[in-house]
Amino acid sequence: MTALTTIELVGCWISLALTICILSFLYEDNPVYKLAEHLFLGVSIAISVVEIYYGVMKPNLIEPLLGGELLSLVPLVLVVMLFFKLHRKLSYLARVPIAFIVAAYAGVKLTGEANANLMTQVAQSMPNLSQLWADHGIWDWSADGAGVFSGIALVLGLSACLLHFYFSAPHKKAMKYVSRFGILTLMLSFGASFGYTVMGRISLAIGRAQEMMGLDKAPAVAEQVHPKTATVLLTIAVIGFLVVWKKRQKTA
Amino acid sequence: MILANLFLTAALAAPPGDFTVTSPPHSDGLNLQLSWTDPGGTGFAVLRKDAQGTYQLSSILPAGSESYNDKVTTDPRKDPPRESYTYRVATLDADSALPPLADDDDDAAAANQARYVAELFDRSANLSPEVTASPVASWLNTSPGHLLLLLLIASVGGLIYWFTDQARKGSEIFIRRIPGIDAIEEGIGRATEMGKPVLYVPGIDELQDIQTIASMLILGQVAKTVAEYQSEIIVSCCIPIVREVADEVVKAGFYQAGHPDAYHPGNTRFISSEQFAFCAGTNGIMLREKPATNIYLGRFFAESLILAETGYINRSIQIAGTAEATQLPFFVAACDYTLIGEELFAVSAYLSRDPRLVSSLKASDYVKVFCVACVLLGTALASIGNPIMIDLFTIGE
Amino acid sequence: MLDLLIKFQDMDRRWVFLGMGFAILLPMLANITFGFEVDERVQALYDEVEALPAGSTVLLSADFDPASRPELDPFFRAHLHHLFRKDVKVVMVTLWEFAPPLILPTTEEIAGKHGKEYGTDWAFLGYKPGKELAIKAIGENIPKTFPKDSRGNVTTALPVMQGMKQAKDFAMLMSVSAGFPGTREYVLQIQGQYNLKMGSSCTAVSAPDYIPFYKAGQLFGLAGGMPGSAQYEKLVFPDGPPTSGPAKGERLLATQAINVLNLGHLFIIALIVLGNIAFFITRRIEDQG
Amino acid sequence: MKRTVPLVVTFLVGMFMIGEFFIPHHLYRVWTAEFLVWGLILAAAAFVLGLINLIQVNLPKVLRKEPDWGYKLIMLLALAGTLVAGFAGGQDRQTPGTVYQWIFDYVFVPLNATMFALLAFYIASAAFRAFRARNLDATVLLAAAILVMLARVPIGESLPFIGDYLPRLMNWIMDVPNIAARRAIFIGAALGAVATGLRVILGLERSHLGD
Repeated sequence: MTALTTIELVGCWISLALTICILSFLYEDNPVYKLAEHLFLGVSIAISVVEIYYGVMKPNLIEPLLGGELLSLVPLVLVVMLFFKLHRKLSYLARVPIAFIVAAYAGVKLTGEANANLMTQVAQSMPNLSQLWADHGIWDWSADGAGVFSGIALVLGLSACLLHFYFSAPHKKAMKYVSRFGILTLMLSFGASFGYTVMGRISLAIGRAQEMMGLDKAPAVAEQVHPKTATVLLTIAVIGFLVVWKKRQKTA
Repeated sequence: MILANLFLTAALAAPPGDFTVTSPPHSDGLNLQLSWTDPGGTGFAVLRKDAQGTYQLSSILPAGSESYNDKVTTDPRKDPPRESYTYRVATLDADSALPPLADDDDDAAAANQARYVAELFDRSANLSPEVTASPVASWLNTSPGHLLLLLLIASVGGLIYWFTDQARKGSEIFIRRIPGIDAIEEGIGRATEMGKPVLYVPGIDELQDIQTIASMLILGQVAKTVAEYQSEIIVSCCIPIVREVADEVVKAGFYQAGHPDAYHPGNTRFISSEQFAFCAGTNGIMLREKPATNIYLGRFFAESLILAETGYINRSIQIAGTAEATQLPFFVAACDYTLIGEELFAVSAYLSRDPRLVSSLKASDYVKVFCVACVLLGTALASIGNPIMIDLFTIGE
Repeated sequence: MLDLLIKFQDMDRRWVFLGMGFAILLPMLANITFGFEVDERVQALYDEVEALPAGSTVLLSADFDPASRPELDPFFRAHLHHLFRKDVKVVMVTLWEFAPPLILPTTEEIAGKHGKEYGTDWAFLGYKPGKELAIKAIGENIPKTFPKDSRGNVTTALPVMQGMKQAKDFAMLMSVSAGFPGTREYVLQIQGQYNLKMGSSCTAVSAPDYIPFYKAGQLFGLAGGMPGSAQYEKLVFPDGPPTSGPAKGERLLATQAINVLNLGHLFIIALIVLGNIAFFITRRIEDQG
Repeated sequence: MKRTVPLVVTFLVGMFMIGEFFIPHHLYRVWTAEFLVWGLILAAAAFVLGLINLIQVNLPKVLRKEPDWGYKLIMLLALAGTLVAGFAGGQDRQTPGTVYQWIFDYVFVPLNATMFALLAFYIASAAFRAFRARNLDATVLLAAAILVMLARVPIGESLPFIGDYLPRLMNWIMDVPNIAARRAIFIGAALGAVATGLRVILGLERSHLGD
């Protein structure tokens, strides 16, 4: 097993310290959290700028321009116009690139959304009930409740939810009941997805806890880092700091 | 020599049968459709050449394949499609050469490929005959699904004009109350009374997303109202281009309300384009500048709950709206009002009360009823074994 | 009483956080265990490995990265213990670029504990780019695909590779898979073609996609996500964390994580239920008063 | 001019992009693809404006030593330092051992992961507060949540009588009512997207054009 360099060792400890700083936010907003937050902001912005430069600007604008591709002058002009936003008098020039980008995406997404989320979803929502009857009957426990009942429930639930979004009529009479049924279907769905997500969220915390205890590293590496000691010491340091800070706040 | 003998004894060479190449319907002119019958190989290698060139490996397919859609060029601007292409398909079996592995070095990869093609030609008994075909490009996709979608979009557009015209002639368009949207104005009023700012978060997605565009349009109305109340608005943006658009929108809102001087560009902020860094920074705004009302409209992901829970500690009024189904449960649980899916897209029209915009709500209502009718009819037809409606709504490539 | 109930309903959320923190930490620090049952798919997987005769050789494709490590590493460890305990030889490959630094130290450690020699009892042939093409090549000719192993030895010269030319020469193929390329590609590219005996451990996200392969008999067993790994740990170490023998010190992280998940879920459910009881009682008292 | 040009650009570009879906010809799609790349370039160039905005907001606070100025300074220093490390590293910035990669591994990754992990705590507090059976809607919401939570963990399956049925019931809820609601949200949102897109392209909505 190769030994860790000092830099890597320091990195492991810093990483633990930052983890604890962020967790201290659960208590309340405090100086150590603020420190971690601002560090996070600075680093993350810089990383996106660097990656955007190498991922988009360089291959799509700078290299074609240097390669003498004349077509790339058009986006260059658009970019320059956008930068006129900073000019007090000529800032209206920036409206052209903004109009361009909004219209381009609105146009392409209009058909994209209509295809993926309207046509496809409608096409998938027409179950063959006689087939369901032949395969599963009314309700089949062994196939998670598949059957005619579920087929009808899907179609009616979908229709009711959709009609709940009907804006240009008051929800009265029959509409009232349809809309109620739609809302209940929505609530059932929201409750279920909430419950379904809990496991994933707790797993995230397990991952952090494992790092703090060094369980994520090979034992040979963990021995060099002493993660448990580090975690305990750093936690004590943060809590100690918070106590002092609270006291000072009270006296101030 | 021994190897060659092995080949002769073990290989049961059989070329793919009935090999055809055609230009697919509604094509962009860059694809050709290959089909053949499987003689029982362990896989297939597709070889292509143009009129001048030599055979190149196009793809290796798993056992059982009987068709393949071949893209003849990936960059039609620099490498335009040729008039015609010639294909052969080789049946692979236990004795075929190993597929060429990728290599970081382009020349080495090309050499690997060339060697592989040569090895395939060494065993010509496995090769299909040559077939030549020309890709044909189409100027309009006339498949039923595409035409239906075109019709739907055109009818939304047409209905908008029709209802607008009706409204001009004096017939009023009824729109039911949407409490979540009414709450936006109340929230702004509350912020004004308390002398605290309104926080507006337009989601974390790029401007590419139509929810972000919708959010920008709503921001225009919200900024105008804020300016009329002579209150303050902070916009917290995750994407720089969204900030630039938001800046333009808020400025216009203040201008329209007659208070252009009250606009502070420093209040429309770029926080960070990294999801959770943005979330940390926006939390910071909530805790330190204490907005009285938080409005989250746009596309949100996992940060939705962190934002909404932080806003809750602050006792801010929180109004959220998104069409991102996975995040709606968290907004419903943690916010005072939640706009679900389509309601998000209705906000700007609802707030503006401009008949031209409001008529678009009525137009999409009509299409909605049409969709429900199609689902019900389609289910009935599918149940008696007629999938015509399913086919109509299925859009192939 | 009423005051207390109202206070409970509006309690500072930091108490909730503290409770959640305990629910996460407690099973990791103390020995809190909930029983859980073993799924038929994991049992089948275990039985098949258990039935391997000593001296046979398996091909293990470990295709995961740091992000999927919490879910799959516990299975990987338990599986290695299981194989080495039965004196089965292991030939390991990976199709994931970032896998070698995760899997190699683990395998060296566990093989060392069982006194297994590199080259005769196990070998790691390394990372191969090429995705499906690499899988196809593994199916056809392994020495040609991996001319040298990860230590630079000629593959055909390794004792463990004697008689092992193609994937079908191995007693079984185990795919520890976090996504693409992984179990699905192995099944589609070479499992059917050579009728390989193949098992899989996968993430919770991809488990529903692979269950049809199990039902169709293409996979003899499947361990999905954290629960799958925990169940396999339970089968390999039925008495809990081993305190003696070569596996001494094994922490059974998936079992631990399952306890965290159980306790975390129970904690949230208990909060909701208690909150509602308090809510109903206060409402009734208020209605009466 | 100031008003008309952006409106004309909007209409022409928008209509052209709608055509992308219906006109498969590669001579047409070459241009729609090109337009989208220009959009990407614009979005990328806006990062420069974003940086300027960031400095405009924060630098004066540091110079005037307003509250929290120290943190803002740390942010600006972290920003500058990482930028230098990234651009100095160039194309090889992501190889192990570089400063940029060190910052990524030991600063960015733990901060990001921990911020994400806060959700484990927030999901508990949100559930506790929001899931009260105040009315029928809220009761359905909380019943579905509890049922699915129980069914997701092994302990639910080992419950007497209902244990066998819990996972199946969960799958049914996820596959039937959940899918019905989601599809309705998708379809409704798609309709909203069509209406919104048309309003923008037809120039009915123009608040983003400073109008």
